[in-house]
This record gives sequence, C-alpha cells and structure tokens, in this order.
Amino acid sequence: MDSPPPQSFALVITGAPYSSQAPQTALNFAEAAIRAGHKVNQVFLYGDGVHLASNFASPPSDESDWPALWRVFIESHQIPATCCVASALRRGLLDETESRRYEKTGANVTAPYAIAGLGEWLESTLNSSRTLYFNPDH
Amino acid sequence: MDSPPPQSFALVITGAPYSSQAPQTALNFAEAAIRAGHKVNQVFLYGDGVHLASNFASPPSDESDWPALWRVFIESHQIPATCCVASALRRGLLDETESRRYEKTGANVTAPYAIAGLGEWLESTLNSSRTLYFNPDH
Amino acid sequence: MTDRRFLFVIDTAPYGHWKGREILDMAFSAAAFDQPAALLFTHAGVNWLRSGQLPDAVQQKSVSKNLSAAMLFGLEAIYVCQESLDHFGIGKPDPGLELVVLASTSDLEARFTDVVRL
Amino acid sequence: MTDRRFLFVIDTAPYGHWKGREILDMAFSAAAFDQPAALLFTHAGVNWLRSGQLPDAVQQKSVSKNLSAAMLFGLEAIYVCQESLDHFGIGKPDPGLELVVLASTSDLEARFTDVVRL
Amino acid sequence: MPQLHLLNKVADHPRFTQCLNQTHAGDSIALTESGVLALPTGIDWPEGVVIYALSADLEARGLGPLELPPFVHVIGYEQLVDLTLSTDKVVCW
Amino acid sequence: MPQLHLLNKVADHPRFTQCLNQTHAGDSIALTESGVLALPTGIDWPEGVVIYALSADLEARGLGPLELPPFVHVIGYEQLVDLTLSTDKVVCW
Repeated sequence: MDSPPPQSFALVITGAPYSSQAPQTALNFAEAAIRAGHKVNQVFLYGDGVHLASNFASPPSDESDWPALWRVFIESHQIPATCCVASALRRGLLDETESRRYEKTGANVTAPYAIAGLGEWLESTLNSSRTLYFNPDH
Repeated sequence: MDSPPPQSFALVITGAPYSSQAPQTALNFAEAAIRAGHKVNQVFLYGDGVHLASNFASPPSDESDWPALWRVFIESHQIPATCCVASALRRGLLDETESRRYEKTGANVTAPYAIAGLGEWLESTLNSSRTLYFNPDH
Repeated sequence: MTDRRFLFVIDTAPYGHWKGREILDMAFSAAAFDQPAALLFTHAGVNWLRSGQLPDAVQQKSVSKNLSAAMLFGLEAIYVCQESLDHFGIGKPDPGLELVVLASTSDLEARFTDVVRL
Repeated sequence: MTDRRFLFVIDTAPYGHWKGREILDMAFSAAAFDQPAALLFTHAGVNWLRSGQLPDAVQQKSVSKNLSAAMLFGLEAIYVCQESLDHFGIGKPDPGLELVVLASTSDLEARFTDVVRL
Repeated sequence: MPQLHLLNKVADHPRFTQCLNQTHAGDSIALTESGVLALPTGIDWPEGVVIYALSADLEARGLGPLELPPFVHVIGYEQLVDLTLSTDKVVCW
Repeated sequence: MPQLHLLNKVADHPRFTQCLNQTHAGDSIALTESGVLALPTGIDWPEGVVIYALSADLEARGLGPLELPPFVHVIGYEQLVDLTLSTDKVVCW
C-alpha cells in the first residue's frame, strides 16, 4: 500500500514553557509530522505561548531548554514562525523594531520568529490540512 | 476608639499581568494596606508572577500598564521588591548581572526589582504579620 | 483548500482571565478576512454577557462595545447556552447584544469545520 | 514574630504544570532555613507520588529523588490524602518515599500557621 | 481558630470545592476576582461561615444587590485589609 | 462526521466534562499530558467513542498496562499525527 499523500499543519501554541507542557507536546508532534513526510506551514505563538520566543530564557543546565530546542527545529526545517504582536507587546516580548517604537532598552525576540498579527494565523490555517491548538492543561 | 496598631504584610504574586488579575488585585490591596497605615515589607514575584517585573511590557495605550503602575507604587513607597531568580531565569527575565552571566544580549529587569532567591520570601514572611498569595484565578 | 467555517468558543470568565479577549480577537480577525465565523458563549463564559458590567472598577476595558458591533464586523452570530445563563442567574443578558440563545449546544459544533478554544 | 509552621499543599498534577515544582522549592527553602515545614499531596497532586514515573519521556526531571531526601532536607513530614490516592488508583505509592497517609485532611491545616498553595 | 479564606476561583474550579470543604464554622470566605461569580448560582455555602465579596470585582462583573444572596457582606479593599489582620489566619486559594 | 478530540485536561477541569459531553458515537478522544490521569480513575467514558492515550505522557506519569482500562489504545506521536489527518475534524480542548 502506498503511503498517504503528504499533508500540512498549522500549529498554534498558547501555553508558556516552564508553566505548561504545551511547547514540548507541540514540538514532539511537529517532529513526528515532519518525519512522516508532512509539512508544518506555520508555528503561531499566541497568548502566554509568546514566551516561547524569548531569547532571554536561561533554564538550569539540567533542564530542557524549550525556547532553544524550538529555535533549532524551526531553523533546521525553515518553518515560518510568528509571535502574535498583540500578545507579545503586552507580555514584554519585543523585536528590534518594536523595541525602538516603544523606546525600550533592548529586544528579546529575533529570527526565526517574526512579530506579526493574527493574519498569519488565519492564512496558515486556511492553507493547512489541520490547525492544532496546543493549550495549557490547566 | 484608637485605631489598631500598624501591621505588616508580605505579598507574593504568582499570576502574570495580561493573563491573570493577580497583579491588579495585589496592587489594590497593597494601596489599601498603606492607606490604613500598615507596612508592606516585601513584594515577591514567583512563578508566572515574575513577568510583572518586565521592563519590556508595552500594553496598548488604552489599557492599564500593570508593570509600570507597580513600579511607581514600589518606588514611591520604597518597598523591597524581589523577582525569584529560579522563576525569572526560566522565563527570560534578566537583570544586567544575569544577562552577562548567561551571555544574553540585554536585560529586562531593573530597579526597583532585585533578582534573588526564596530566602527573601521566607525572611519577609517571618517578619510580617501576614503573607498573602495572589494566585491566578484559573 | 476546502471552505472553512469557524466557531470560537468562550467558556472562561471575564476579567480574571485573558483567554476570552484573545479568542474574541481571533474571531474578529477571521471575520475581517471574510471568513464565516461565529461565537459561542458557554459555561463561565456567559458572564461576559451580563448587563451592567463596569470593568473600570478593575481598571480593565469593556468588551461589550466590540460585541455589540459584532455583526457589523461580519460575525455571523453570537450563540449563547441557555443552561449556562440559567446556572449563573443571568435572566436577561445585555440587551445591547444580538444573541442567539440555544437550549442545547451539542449540535452546534458539527456545523463548523474549525472549532477554536484557547 | 510568632513561631511559624508551614504546610505546603500540592494539589496539581505533575509535568503539565510547574506549580508542583515551585511549591516544592518553597518547602525545601523553608526547611533549609530551619522552619518547621511539611508537605501535603492531595487531589491531582497525589500523581506526583505514583511509582515508576519516567519523566524523561517528556524531557523533564524527576522530583522523586528530591522527595525521597525530604527528611534529610529537614521537612517534618509528607502527608498524603488517602481518598485522593484511591481516586487516582494509586494502590501503593512510590515505596522510596516516607509518607504519612491521612484518611482525612480536614484537621491537618489547623496545625499550621501558614498554609501555602500556588 | 477562625480562618479567612481568600477565594478567587470560579465555582467549577477544583479548588473552589476544596476551599468549601476546608472551612469550619466561624471561618470567613472573602470572594475576589472570578470567585464572586458563584454568588448568583445558588450554591450551598457551608453553615456558620461568613461570606464577604469584594465590591470592585462585583461591579466589574455587573453583579448588583439584586443578583446577590442577602447574607453576603460587600466590602472594599480597606475592609479586606482589616479582615486579613483581624482573623487569626489567612488561607489563599 | 467523526471528530478527534485532543484532551489534555485533568478530569476535574471543567473542560474535561465539556469534552465528554460534546462527543458523539464514532468520535475519538486522544488523551495527552494530564489528560491521561483520568484513565485509572474509572470514569464513565461515552459509549461508542474510541479512547487513545499518548505513550510518552503515560510513561512520564508511571501509568503502565496494569493501570489502564483494557479498551485504551496506547499510541505514539506518529500515530497521533495519522489520527489528526484520518479524522475529518480535530477539536483541541
């Protein structure tokens, strides 16, 4: 039997690392999807999920570094990754552009993440076979 | 009747702004305590509560800026304010010292917050009449 | 790409939690991009619909203006669960809102391709 | 300053949630500073005590080593709610832990000046 | 020893029931944040327990006198501060 | 139209019951994260609904075959990916 044709996913992460399991479940799912020959069209960080994009996260060396693991995964598979601008600004996640606009002293979001609006979520949803929401379990 | 002798509080905030109501309830409580002549010995940010210390938070101009309101309150009443180091590092909240130690590109925690360990929580708890925990409502 | 129909479910209480606001933003965004989209308020989420809310008291913004303009924004409908209204003692929800009150929500979700909860 | 006695209550499930780890850190910290402190596992929190956990499977650290050294760290006791163990089908919790199983936890909290939940 | 329970959870949150089960006659419960939403639902409050509710949270959520059971004491932050000091022990949920 | 429900909540979370009430015969539930803790509690699963559980989350929590009801299908991430694609619609709780 032939394997089924490849399909595509949009993944929305709404739980923060070190507070929920959402980023790790999403990563394991995304890796399995790609191993099976499917495509991940977009990773969209929303609500508390935007904390996954923080460049400043510095977990203890004997714990998984979820922000780093996600960055490596996104870069190695060249997956478009978006941090929702409204969620990010309220929660103190800024790229260089937003940092200048709000006259802050630095930035904690860089590539591979882009800060953008919900249009990215909607567009990737419309272009994907399935959109999955990785919410906190609490 | 004479008013009761002043007492003191340690306040622990474990809910993040723009995710829970904990920081705003805690602020209203703290203001009322000080108006009544009591003392706030310490504000201790723990768990997701450390996000309240972010200098980078940039909420829309028509919404309350909880990190800014808290900073003003802490400074005007000279309240010791601590961001738990273990919670902060995992979540990407860094002062200059921690930023250098972890070789990051900037810092998002400054005075009036100090990054320190649970000893601060315990000491202020032992020296206060009451310790209140402002947890998220979910 | 098949035609999509979005149902956004708000089942969490207002003000203590940002999820309700965030899912509303998604709903308005979907509608703004001309996607068929509706809202469902259920369980503790029906407390968003009580009349006489004064969120200024907790230094927050009201969403009732946004909700009352939902149809203008292009949302198809705002559904509400009758049982949840009864449970929370909401005899008459905010009269400024055009609500479709449902005795049962169990068949509603089947009419949408994308059911979104946060 | 009166003498304080701390009870740290863990009522949330492991791995999906960081609250359990964070309250453990508080308990160990209180004990390290020679404060009378005990732990109570109840409701979904008893799932921290099941034997045979392999948190490597979700790339997390185990806390059972810390818990089994709790007495060395100076904690007075680890209390567990029997009803919660039964509910979650935990016939025999981790044999490496010194647990005080309580038929009822309703009087326990009265013996502590500071009852801490996160 | 009377306790004050600070309860900010919705009634269907597991801690809400836990809190009610941990109260004894003579205790007080102060409802804050989403905790106040339990008031119009007609739940069984424990006997001999005084129920307070924070006025700011009631107002925000549109809960006026008509929605509240008669036994509830509506308080401001000032009275909440007093309560935390006049009760022997405060338990935060 | 069969649906797959991704359920990661503990059984006493309000959404757990909501999910069970929204399933119809022919649907599937995939338990992940803390959702798997419901398996040894002996709850009434809806009739005609297939129950899956993610092996990584079972292992982490010490749930072996002896703790699981016989009708549960233990799956890996690969099978979870397949399930999300082979079911008409996925609902995330």
